Amino acid sequence: MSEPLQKMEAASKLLELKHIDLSFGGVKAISNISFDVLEGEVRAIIGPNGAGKSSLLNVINGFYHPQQGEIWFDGKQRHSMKPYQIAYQGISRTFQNIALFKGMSVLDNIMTGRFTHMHKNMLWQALWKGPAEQEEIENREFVEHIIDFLEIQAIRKTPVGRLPYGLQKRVELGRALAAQPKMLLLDEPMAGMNVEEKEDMCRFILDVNDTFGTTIVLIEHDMGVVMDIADRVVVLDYGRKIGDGTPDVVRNDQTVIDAYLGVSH
Amino acid sequence: PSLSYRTGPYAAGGAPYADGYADYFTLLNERDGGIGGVLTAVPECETGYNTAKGVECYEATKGDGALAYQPLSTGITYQLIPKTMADDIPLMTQGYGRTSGANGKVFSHVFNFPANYWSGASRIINRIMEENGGTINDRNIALVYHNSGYGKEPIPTLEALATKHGFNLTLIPVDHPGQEQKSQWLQIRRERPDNIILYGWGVMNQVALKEAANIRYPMDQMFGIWWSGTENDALEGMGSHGYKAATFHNVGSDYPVYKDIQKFVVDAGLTAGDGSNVGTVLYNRGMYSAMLAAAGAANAQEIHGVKDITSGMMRDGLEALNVTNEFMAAAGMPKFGPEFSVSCSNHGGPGNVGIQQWDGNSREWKLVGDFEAPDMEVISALIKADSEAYAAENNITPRDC
Amino acid sequence: MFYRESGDFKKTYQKDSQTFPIKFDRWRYYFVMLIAFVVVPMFLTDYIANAVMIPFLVWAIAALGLNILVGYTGQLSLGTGGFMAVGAYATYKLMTAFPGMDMVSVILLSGLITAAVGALFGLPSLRIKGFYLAVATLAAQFFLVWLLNKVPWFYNYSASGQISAPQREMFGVIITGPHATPVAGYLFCLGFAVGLAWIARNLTRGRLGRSWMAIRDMDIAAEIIGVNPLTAKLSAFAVSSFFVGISGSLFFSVYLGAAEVTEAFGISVSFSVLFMIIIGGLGSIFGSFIGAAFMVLMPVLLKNVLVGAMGWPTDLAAHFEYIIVGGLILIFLIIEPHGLAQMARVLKEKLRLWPFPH
Amino acid sequence: MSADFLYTIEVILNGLMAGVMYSLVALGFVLIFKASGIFNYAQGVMALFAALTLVGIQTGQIPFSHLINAIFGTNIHHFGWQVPTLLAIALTIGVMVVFAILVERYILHHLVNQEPIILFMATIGLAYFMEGFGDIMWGSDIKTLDVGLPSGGSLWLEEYTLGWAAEGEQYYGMYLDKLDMVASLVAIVLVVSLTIFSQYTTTGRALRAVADDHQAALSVGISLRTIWVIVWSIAGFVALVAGIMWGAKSGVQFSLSLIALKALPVLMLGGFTSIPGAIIGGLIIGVGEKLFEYAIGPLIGGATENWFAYVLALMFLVFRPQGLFGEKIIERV
Amino acid sequence: MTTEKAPILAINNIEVIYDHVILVLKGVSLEVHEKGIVALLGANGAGKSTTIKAISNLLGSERGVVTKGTIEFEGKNINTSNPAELVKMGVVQVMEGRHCFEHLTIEENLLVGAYARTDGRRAIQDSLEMVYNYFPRLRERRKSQAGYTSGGEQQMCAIGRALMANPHMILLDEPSMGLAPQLVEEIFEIVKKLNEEQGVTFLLAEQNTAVALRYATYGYIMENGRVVMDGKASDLRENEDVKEFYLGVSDGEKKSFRDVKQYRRRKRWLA
Ligand SMILES: Nc1ncnc2c1ncn2[C@@H]1O[C@H](COP(=O)(O)OP(=O)(O)OP(=O)(O)O)[C@@H](O)[C@H]1O
Ligand SMILES: Nc1ncnc2c1ncn2[C@@H]1O[C@H](COP(=O)(O)OP(=O)(O)OP(=O)(O)O)[C@@H](O)[C@H]1O
Ligand SMILES: [Mg+2]
Ligand SMILES: [Mg+2]
Repeated sequence: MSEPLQKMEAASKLLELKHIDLSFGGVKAISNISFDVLEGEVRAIIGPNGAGKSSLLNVINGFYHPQQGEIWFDGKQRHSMKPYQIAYQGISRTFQNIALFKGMSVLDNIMTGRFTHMHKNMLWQALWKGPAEQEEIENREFVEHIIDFLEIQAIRKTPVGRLPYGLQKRVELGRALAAQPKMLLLDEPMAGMNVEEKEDMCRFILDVNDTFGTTIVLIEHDMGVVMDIADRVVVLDYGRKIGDGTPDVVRNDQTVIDAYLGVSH
Repeated sequence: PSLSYRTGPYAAGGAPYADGYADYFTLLNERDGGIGGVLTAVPECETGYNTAKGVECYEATKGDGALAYQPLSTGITYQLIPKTMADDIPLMTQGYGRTSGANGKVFSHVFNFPANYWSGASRIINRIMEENGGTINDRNIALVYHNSGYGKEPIPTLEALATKHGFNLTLIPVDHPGQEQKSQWLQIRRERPDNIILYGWGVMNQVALKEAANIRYPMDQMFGIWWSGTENDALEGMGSHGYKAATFHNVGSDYPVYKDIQKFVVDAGLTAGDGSNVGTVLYNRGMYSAMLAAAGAANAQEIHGVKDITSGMMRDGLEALNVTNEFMAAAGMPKFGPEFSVSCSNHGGPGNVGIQQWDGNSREWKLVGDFEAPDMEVISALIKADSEAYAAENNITPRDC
Repeated sequence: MFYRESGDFKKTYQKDSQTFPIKFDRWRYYFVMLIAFVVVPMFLTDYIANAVMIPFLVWAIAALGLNILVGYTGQLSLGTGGFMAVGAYATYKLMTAFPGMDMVSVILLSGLITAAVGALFGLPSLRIKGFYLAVATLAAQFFLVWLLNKVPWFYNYSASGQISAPQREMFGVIITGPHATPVAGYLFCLGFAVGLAWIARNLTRGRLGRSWMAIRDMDIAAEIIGVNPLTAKLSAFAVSSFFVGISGSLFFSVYLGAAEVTEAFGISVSFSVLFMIIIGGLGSIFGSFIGAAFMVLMPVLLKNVLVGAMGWPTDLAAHFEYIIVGGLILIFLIIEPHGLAQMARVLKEKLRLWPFPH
Repeated sequence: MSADFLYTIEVILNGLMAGVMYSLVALGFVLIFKASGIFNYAQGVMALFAALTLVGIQTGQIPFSHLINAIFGTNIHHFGWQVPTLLAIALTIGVMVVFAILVERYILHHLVNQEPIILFMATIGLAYFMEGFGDIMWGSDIKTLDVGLPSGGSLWLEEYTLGWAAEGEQYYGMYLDKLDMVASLVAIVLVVSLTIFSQYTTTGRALRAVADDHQAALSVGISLRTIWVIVWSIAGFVALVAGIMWGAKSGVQFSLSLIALKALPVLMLGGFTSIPGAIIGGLIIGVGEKLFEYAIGPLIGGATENWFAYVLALMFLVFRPQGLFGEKIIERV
Repeated sequence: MTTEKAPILAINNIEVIYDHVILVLKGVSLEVHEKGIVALLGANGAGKSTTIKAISNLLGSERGVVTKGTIEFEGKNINTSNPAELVKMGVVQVMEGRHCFEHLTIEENLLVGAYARTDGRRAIQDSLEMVYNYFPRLRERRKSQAGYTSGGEQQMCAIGRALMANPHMILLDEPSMGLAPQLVEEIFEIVKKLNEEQGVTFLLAEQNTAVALRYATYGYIMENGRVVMDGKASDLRENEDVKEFYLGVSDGEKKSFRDVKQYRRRKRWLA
């Protein structure tokens, strides 16, 4: 038995979607999709353009509300919640079209990721000296670890708008990591990167997964990456699920090959 | 100094007034070599009708030995009242400003003679009474007013008068700037008040008169305060024919002083503006105010026996001012305004107000009612109450006099 | 070469997050403070105080407040005039109702009252964005002015609705009213301006400030990260209004001494404060100050040059003032759309590279 | 019919007409917003400037006479001729086109791809500039504008409706202002033609593209320069129309520029990007504020129109944050 | 490629500065010959997009300027030509990061692409049909507002929009970004087809080096604002360094992404 499968058996379900339906006006983005994510695994979502992958992530972190279906997270069923409440439950993500805060420096962007871990109220903050500063410094230390980890020390104080695309993606990952999430959703984190940079990103993702046990849900079009690092892969096409299983299973599934892969990878 | 406004939404009204004010002093300097041999300087400072700029102007000019201020804005007047009091500089507000400033005991440095918003209102009511055989019981009178401090001034007076004479008062506010008054005039059309009193300024006046003409309101039943009684306001010509307005100075340019102005100022190319305003109502008003200020200064020179007076002396001069017909005639402006005198306790004079009427044919204003006293009984009480409230709020002990 | 940051290493995060991390900047800051608190009062005349310094400080506070809302939180607001009016009228009511209350409390309380009003009018921002919100805040502007003009209780039933600030003193020094010395008024305002700037700086560099900026830059992403848009936006409205309220309060009590709501707090006030922050630089505390300085000083300067020195007729000068101020705004925007503060930053960077061009 | 009912009708009709007058101003805003995402604060001043220019040309005023007099000590103000109305209007349109070209060349051209608030700010700067410039060019006194538009209530309508009220009630017939009726006609023509222009022509589509993304528009070969000159010229023309209508009502003077404030709630209610929205928003605001002033105003002291228009628009916005007909604000990640 | 023929596009030693102070391109020269497909490769931030924007003159709108060097198209200096003129000359750019007109529908987006064309409605209709045939997904979504379509759909829309201009030369900035693998192949097939059948010249910045080098005729590799290597695509493909750093192949075999934890590639040359 391969290593991923062992992991699967031991783990419990962190997230479970049951019969999710989502449509916009006439467009059915997701129809009747069920799948689960186990604690500590790397779960990939693949599928052709417009299949509904991003929409699915949006459902998971509460930005879209499915018309139908149940969502179970961490053993509890979720009833309509605001995205920020879901963030407090330990889900964080990156975006397909980079959604960094353009006017802030790299450091501030990542510090914003710590938002859910900071609690001092406005009055303390207005005074700064004392508790607020203390809290700030504690979190700053944590953020510096992330910055070291992602190897972006040199651009710490650069406004993110000036960074090249690839680095922005990396900063966005940093911001998501800063929240110390239970589950990390990554929407095409490696688009627009060359092999070397993709390797870096893979390294970060796998490290996070290993060291902190963070569960990862990943959308990616580079089959090389997906097949190499995912424990299990789910395949969507036109809002439907057409395949689910380990990379090996998916890779050889004829429907998947027809709909998406084209040739066997 | 004269704080003027030749820009902003009320520029069209501010410019001729400032011209008149400046031109008169130019005349004195050119013709008489100043007042009592001392050349006058009237620095002008642009406020744009903006209170904050008014303060800037005040501070900018007060250091240069300013004798009196002509702020030309009710808002700025309020601002300057405490400041001038502290700096011992008289504040001259002819026909505007704080009405209760007439109480010289409290407002030692405010001079709002010869007439104020309240005497204007009262005079208009009196006129309406005259025209209706002395009784206006149950008459419906509407006040259309600029919804600001200025426009609200006459309300207490009119309310007091309404109780006294038994007429019904309807209040119809119009918000700045007042380009759109459909609602107000539809309401008037519905309710058909017997008389309308207009306290407007700027574009509001033009629109009000136009709308009144549009609904064919009988113009001779409509009365404006002097700030609503200028050539600008009756622009429509025939549309406003018959419209009346209160005034505290005469109209037209048929006075000796105009010959001098033509000769010494206009022909010499020394006019403040482009000279096109000479003889208009607002120009006359500016000139008249200037004349009163000059009279005050001359008085001060006389009282204190010095030529170079200070602002404190100027105040004394104003407080002893006695404007008679002879005096006005000597100044080349016979019967230009009401006769009045100022005292320590009364800075407003008796508040005599005349009535002028717009003649659409000749496109000019004509005086149709003499300078007559308003209902001082009502007004005095109001002045007393308002000024005492101010004194209490600001810890001022009224002077004895 | 003059402007160095190398060799200036930070060993603690505390040091690294200080306001002026570079030594040269820090000294310059102390120097400015010294001038503001010690040197300026020595040379203060009535004119400089009342026409330049006090309005500058008062407007700077308003600009700081608006900058928190517009520059840091991205919520365009044109209700500043209305909120300043609330501050001013609150001060008037407090001063007349409790003659014994000291001025600092009066002003802080006025600020708090304005903050509450501001938060209330901030509610629509949860649904409405961008220019739509800007126009919606005009509803606040017009409504507040109407209300304060209409209800006589607010101006103690005086005939014209004017309010005047009675005389008050602190530690035996007269601060408001006509007998206040320019130095007293100036130092009083300066104290508030410095204190509030310090608070603004603290708030914007911490958690709350970051949540504001996140909302500004991308509200959806911010919400997904965990920022509650409701608290972020309303807190911005409240803090901003607090500042603006204090500014209105000082505007009325120390600067003008009397005010009437339709004249002093009209829509043009809202616009000019917006000017200040855009010219100074959105999202910059320093920018709020230079923006205010620009908008206060420019007309005074122009006036003094055109009328005073060149002897132009006042109306021509005033019209040219419009043209020049308008033209300068355009020129600044074209040269540096992100305001004078950004211009200073670029200059700094150039200085750092000097004498090499890049 | 009871007189009360008739009065209500009258208020509603007059509200509609007033709304049309607001729409005339709002249209100019919409055009520019649609074509560049710029919220053009200067629209009101443009109306003033256009009206001033029209009057100036018509009455043969010498531009900058005040300035010239001040510098050279001369005393000139008029050429002494009168220009026929139509010719004067044509010349004014020409001036507005030149104005559009200058604005593009010296301002917008340098601000491509900037954030909306910066562009907004630039238009404020422009407004300041033009305020001073217009006054220096034509003087700040009040001018009457006479292009032969009718004014006053329609007598025919008044007489026709006089008998409608129930017996014994006071009723004076329905009142409608002829100027307003003309304005309505003009507005209808404008709205229809502008809608056709923006909806069904290639240029119209390009306008919307520019508003969405300056850079991308450039990359497909849309010349921002041409587009902006066209749009600002049209907006200048709309401003002239608004200036004529409002100027006929209140004289041409500085306050004319303040009508922009009456157009804002209209804009926000109808949606910044919709030409029909401008007119429908105008109608709703017009009727709403007049009815409120009629029914509630007297109870709370009147002069409610200024703020009520905004509050009304606000209430609509809470339900449709992009205004009634505005383009939906796209929120996606 | 014969060197005698003058290149259709020649960039000569250009320098680009953003915001007055940020020097990004430090003397870049490159040539594109008529009917060539030239690939511009390099790491993030190397300056590929900047180079492309310098050509299409979109830099101005980002406060960037070309301070040195010349850019020539068909022998004419185009340093100061505005983008609209360039499109008229036949140079169209597909911008990085999609840049669709959000509020316009997909079809309107495509039609706007044909804005500068003057050859009539029919021809435009034909092009539209062609684009729809290339991207059937777009046909399905033609009535949706572009802002609401998925990332890949927007990318297709942006490419399709450029094709609508019927250009001579297309500057493609990362065309494959966010597209499903089989679509990436398709896009390059389209590139090839247009190049062969209609003689369209391409300059493309691309991260997917493997595919890019497969289709390109010539390649430039940029690092840190400079061109560090150039050559025929076939030569580059065989170059050991390129293989290792850009194709992810070392010692003749592909590494698994799972192994990167133990192994890191490091560039051997200094930029
Ligand atoms: N808010 C929305 N309104 C309307 N349609 C939407 C919305 N969000 C997504 N869609 C549609 O739903 C479908 C799925 O979109 P989604 O973004 O999930 O695709 P995807 O799988 O992420 O594709 P890609 O790989 O191209 O990013 C698309 O056709 C898109 O147009
Ligand atoms: N508007 C800008 N202002 C300042 N710096 C910028 C700007 N745009 C790009 N840069 C800088 O220019 C450099 C080159 O950027 P460019 O976008 O050209 O890189 P690229 O090679 O296209 O990278 P990627 O593969 O990530 O797209 C980067 O270091 C970036 O930080
Ligand atoms: Mg997607
Ligand atoms: Mg790039």
